[in-house]
Amino acid sequence: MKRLAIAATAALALATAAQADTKIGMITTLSGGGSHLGIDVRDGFMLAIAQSGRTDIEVMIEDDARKPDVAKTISDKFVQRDNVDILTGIIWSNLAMAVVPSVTRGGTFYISPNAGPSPLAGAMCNENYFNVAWQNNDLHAAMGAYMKDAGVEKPFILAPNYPAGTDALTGFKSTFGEPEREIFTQLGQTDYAAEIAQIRASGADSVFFFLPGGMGISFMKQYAASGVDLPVYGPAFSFDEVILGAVGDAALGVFNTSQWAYDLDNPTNAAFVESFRAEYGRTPTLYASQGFDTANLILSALEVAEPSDADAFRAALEAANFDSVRGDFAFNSNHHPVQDILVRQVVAGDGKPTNQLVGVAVEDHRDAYAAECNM
Amino acid sequence: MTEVLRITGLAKSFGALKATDDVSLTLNAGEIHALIGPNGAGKSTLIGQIAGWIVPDAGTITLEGADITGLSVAARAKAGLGRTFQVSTLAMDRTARQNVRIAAQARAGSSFRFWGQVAQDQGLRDAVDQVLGDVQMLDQADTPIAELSHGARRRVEVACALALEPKLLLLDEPMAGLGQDGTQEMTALLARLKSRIPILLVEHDMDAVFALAGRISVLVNGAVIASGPPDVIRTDPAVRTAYLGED
Amino acid sequence: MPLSLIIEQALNGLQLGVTLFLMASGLTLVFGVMGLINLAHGSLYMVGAFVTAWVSASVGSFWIGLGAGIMAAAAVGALVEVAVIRRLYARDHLDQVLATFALILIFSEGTRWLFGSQPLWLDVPDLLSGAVTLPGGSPYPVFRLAIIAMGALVALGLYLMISRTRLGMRIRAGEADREMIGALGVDIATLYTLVFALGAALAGLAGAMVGALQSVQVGMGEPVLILAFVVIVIGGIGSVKGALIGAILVGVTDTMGRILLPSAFGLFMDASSATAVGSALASMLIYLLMALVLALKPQGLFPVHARA
Amino acid sequence: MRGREGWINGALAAALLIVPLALHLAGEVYYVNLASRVVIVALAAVGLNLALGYGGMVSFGHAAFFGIGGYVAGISAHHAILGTSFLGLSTTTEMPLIWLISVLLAGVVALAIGAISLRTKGVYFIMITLAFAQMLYYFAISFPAYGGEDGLPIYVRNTFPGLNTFDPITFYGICVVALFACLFLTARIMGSRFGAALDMAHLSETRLATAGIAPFNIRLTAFVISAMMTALAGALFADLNGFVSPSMMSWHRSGEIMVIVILGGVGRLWGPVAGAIAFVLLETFLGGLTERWGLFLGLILLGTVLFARGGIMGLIAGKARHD
Repeated sequence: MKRLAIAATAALALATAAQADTKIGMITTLSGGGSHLGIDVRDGFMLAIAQSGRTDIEVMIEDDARKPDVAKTISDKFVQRDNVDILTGIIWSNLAMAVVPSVTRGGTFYISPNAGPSPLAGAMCNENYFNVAWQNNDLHAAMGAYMKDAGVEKPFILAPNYPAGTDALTGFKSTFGEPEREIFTQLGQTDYAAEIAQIRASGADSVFFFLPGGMGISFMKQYAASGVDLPVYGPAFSFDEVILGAVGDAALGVFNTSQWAYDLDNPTNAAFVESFRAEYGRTPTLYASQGFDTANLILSALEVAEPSDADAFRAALEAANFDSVRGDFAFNSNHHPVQDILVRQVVAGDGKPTNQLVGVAVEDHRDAYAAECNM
Repeated sequence: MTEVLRITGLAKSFGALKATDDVSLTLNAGEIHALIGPNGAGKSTLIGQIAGWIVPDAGTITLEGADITGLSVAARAKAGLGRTFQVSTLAMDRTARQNVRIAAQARAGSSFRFWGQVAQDQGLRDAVDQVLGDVQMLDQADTPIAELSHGARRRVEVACALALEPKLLLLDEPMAGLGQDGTQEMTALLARLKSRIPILLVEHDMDAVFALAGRISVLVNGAVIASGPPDVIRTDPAVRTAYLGED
Repeated sequence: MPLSLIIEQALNGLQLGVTLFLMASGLTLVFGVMGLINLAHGSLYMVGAFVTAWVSASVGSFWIGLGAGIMAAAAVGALVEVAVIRRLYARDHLDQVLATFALILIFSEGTRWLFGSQPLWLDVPDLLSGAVTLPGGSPYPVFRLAIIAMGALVALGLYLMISRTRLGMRIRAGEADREMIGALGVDIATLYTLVFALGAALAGLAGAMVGALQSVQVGMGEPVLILAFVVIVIGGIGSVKGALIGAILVGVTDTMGRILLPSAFGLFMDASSATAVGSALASMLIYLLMALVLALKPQGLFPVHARA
Repeated sequence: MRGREGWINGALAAALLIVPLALHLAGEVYYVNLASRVVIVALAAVGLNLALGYGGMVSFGHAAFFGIGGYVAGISAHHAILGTSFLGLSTTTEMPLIWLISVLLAGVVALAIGAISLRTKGVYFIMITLAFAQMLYYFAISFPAYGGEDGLPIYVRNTFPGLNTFDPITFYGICVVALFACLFLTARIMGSRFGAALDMAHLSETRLATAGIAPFNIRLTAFVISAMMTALAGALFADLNGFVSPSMMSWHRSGEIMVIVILGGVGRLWGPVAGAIAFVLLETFLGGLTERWGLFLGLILLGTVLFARGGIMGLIAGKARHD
């Protein structure tokens, strides 16, 4: 029996090499700062591909080391040498901006599992570009709406001084209105004592921050130790399961917005979380869920059309006829998601804190840039 | 007699130490003026000030009547001050010709020329050959300095100074470390040169000093305690006490 | 701005400065004694933080973790010195920069291999958690005060060691003349390994302390390394006193710039662009400070004899 | 240029001319572009080599000039495509003009940076050049008008009169001509009076000053020329990639350019070319083989510094000759 299985696998492998009618290139961040995002996207994506049982799909994965020019080189290699049909995988907006415009104009499909910079949703949108995750402003805008509904009056808001940071604060203000105070920190800053002192002195009634990766870890730890006890709100990026492990109890009680939660109650999600834990021995993050959805979107379109028939394949992607781990999922006119944005709270978990779904911030959220997009 | 170099009231202190104490000197055309003194007398500090490495606290230095006290090292060299060093400053990986050529090209105009190739510049080549001939180094012109003998390096240093076509030479212990033959060769070389270019000579080798110098100044504790022709200095009681250690 | 806030921010600046001093003192010591420029110093900081986090999590005690982190950094430092650094003393700065740049790549990837790519958890020990009330009424985290105290202790310890002990005498002799201590019969190779390990231990200490406040992740040493270089260049490379004063200068300038510049621009701009422009300028401020110091004093504030 | 090094240089030049052409004929667009990348990176390193290799100025901030060139190309294209103007000036998409502006702007910036930095020596110089580059880097990240950290895409590659720059092999041709021109210029400069003075400024500053040539002015001039060449590379790099971003100015980039110079052989005319070929191929193929490529790259670099001091050229062509 076992021998038979091995023989079958070998046959499949041979068949894969021979057939591989669909080539997917994944450019993602597997080394350097923030590589856990790329690893989760990859693992979620590959889990879906494996579960599909399809052997005619070849996924090529390369590490961009979070450098725009490396990402650009890899995309050239995938497109010009390997003739991939679909590209995906990029985590960071600045890398997406380096790669996506030229790729999609050249006729290759790009399905974004994470980054959603505003130009790609608006003026620079392209018929071959799809974003399965969110537009960069989405989670911030949703949090602004949620905080307004929750009766917060004077939030202190902060973000790093770079495009995604200014987008975050713009997104927040688009729904909340004017905050008590807003400040920009430096990108990569590690010490927030000065900012925390300003928060204390400001007379604000709450804090909203967008500080991705290590910056958020540093901020939360220092905030918790500072004795300031204003409630904290933020997007999910600073509260994924990996980061919560590094922040520890300092994050307890924080509210964060996400388009997905691992305890979201739908059968697709339950199956995903269970199989991800079984395969990789950890709880998936939102990035893993995005990778998983991205792969399933592609698989659903491949059921209907070949990427070589670009119009048919595009139509199949637009239909988004797949079971998303988020439940309802549809594309807006600019190929960005129309989806519910959820609110989670960090609670004590088994050994380390974890997220608990507490409600919906905005239903059927659409990003603000669709009107600028002429496809 | 034309005066080439005049130093007036030069002074330099390092903290409480008066390294140069109101020194005045002159150097005339056609002569060798030797500067002697025990170790620590302030010869190096004085030379440093003349060449421009050290800024004096007071005093002036004039070259052919022009005040050069405020000029940089390079500007003084351009003004006509050629010098050698106690410790060789030649580029060891380069040939004698390449080392001398730098001085020759500085003499021949601006170094901010980016196109013409020095190796094909016949004018420069002639100038370099000329001074290498003067110091009898033509046969080793294309040998890297690192492969030359100590004496040969000293002569290349002199050639570098000569290539500037200087108005005077400032030689800092040119005999140091040379054997007897080397010292004789160097002495002969300086004797040939002095009619062309006056020399301010700092030297420990008394035989050479008394053989070459027209005037000798004795520096002790930063101050000139005696100055005059060799015969006078030889018999000066103050010099004998302070310097030659006799009483 | 109320006085209490100014006191608090001054303390923050001091604390940042002290952290930088822990890094910079090791760098400057290694440069002063061995004439070596070590870009991989930030990697030793990372080693200290990772081992502290890992051991703390395993045995459940920050203090055991801290001890382990410092010792691991010192041990890794000694190992690297013997295997690689030793061959670089006689080389020019260019080779040193390149070889230690290569070490950064090796350390970063090696650490990721060992510990994985997710940040590790490390928290302030119970003993030092919580806050005290400053004069003026605002609370201030005990742990930050502890870092300041630790920095003061290290500064004092280094001062005593360099001025009072045999090792210090040898270090001073090494600064004065490397050949001389060889002639004195001091085992120069061992001395160098010791000094390098000491610098590594200080970096490890800094990494462990800061790791409790920040994110313990691969690459955490790089931003602080560049700041530490700014510090020692401002202070005068090789001077421990210069490192202390340079560190505090940089810490205070950076902290105050971050707070004051956006407000200052707010006086004549609308709030949003004032914060943007102000913080852009704030991020350049310490480099401007460094350029200014070097333009006026090319050897830094406390020049050590011409070695550089 | 005699002996074995001459043969190797000739072989490198021939390879740069023939290999991409063969790849082009074989239809391997990706590899033609990779060759352009090699050539551009080599050009940046040729620039640094003038300061670092020949002049002994260990600049750890040359990425700043690389970035300046890139941003000139990017900003020009940005305004041209939007039909807007830069401070009231209309911008161009003509490469020759972009290059001219890049080179002049980098020259002015290098003049300012050099005038301060060259007052210092040794480690201080290394660190102050790094600090200036970091300053520009942070400025580029936080200055929002040109994309900040996201950078600036160049949708349509800038143009060259009479040539189709979109064609990969044509663009490669432009790059390789620029590289050869700068190599020729470097050779010419190093053989000139200025080169002799720069060489002496490196080997014996005292000797140069004593000859009546102020070392500071020589160094500063060389630093400026060096920055200009690296800026030209930056402008080409932006057009190759179709975007510019602050990562062009990061200290890692400065380190990489330095690594290329040293890997190839410091102060050897064709050293940067050999170094760039080795570095880009290593980066590309190690990156394709393993996520841990940083580890192997580090080990290779360390091995080069410790055991192959003359770099690639030193290894295969022996000790440098200076006649």
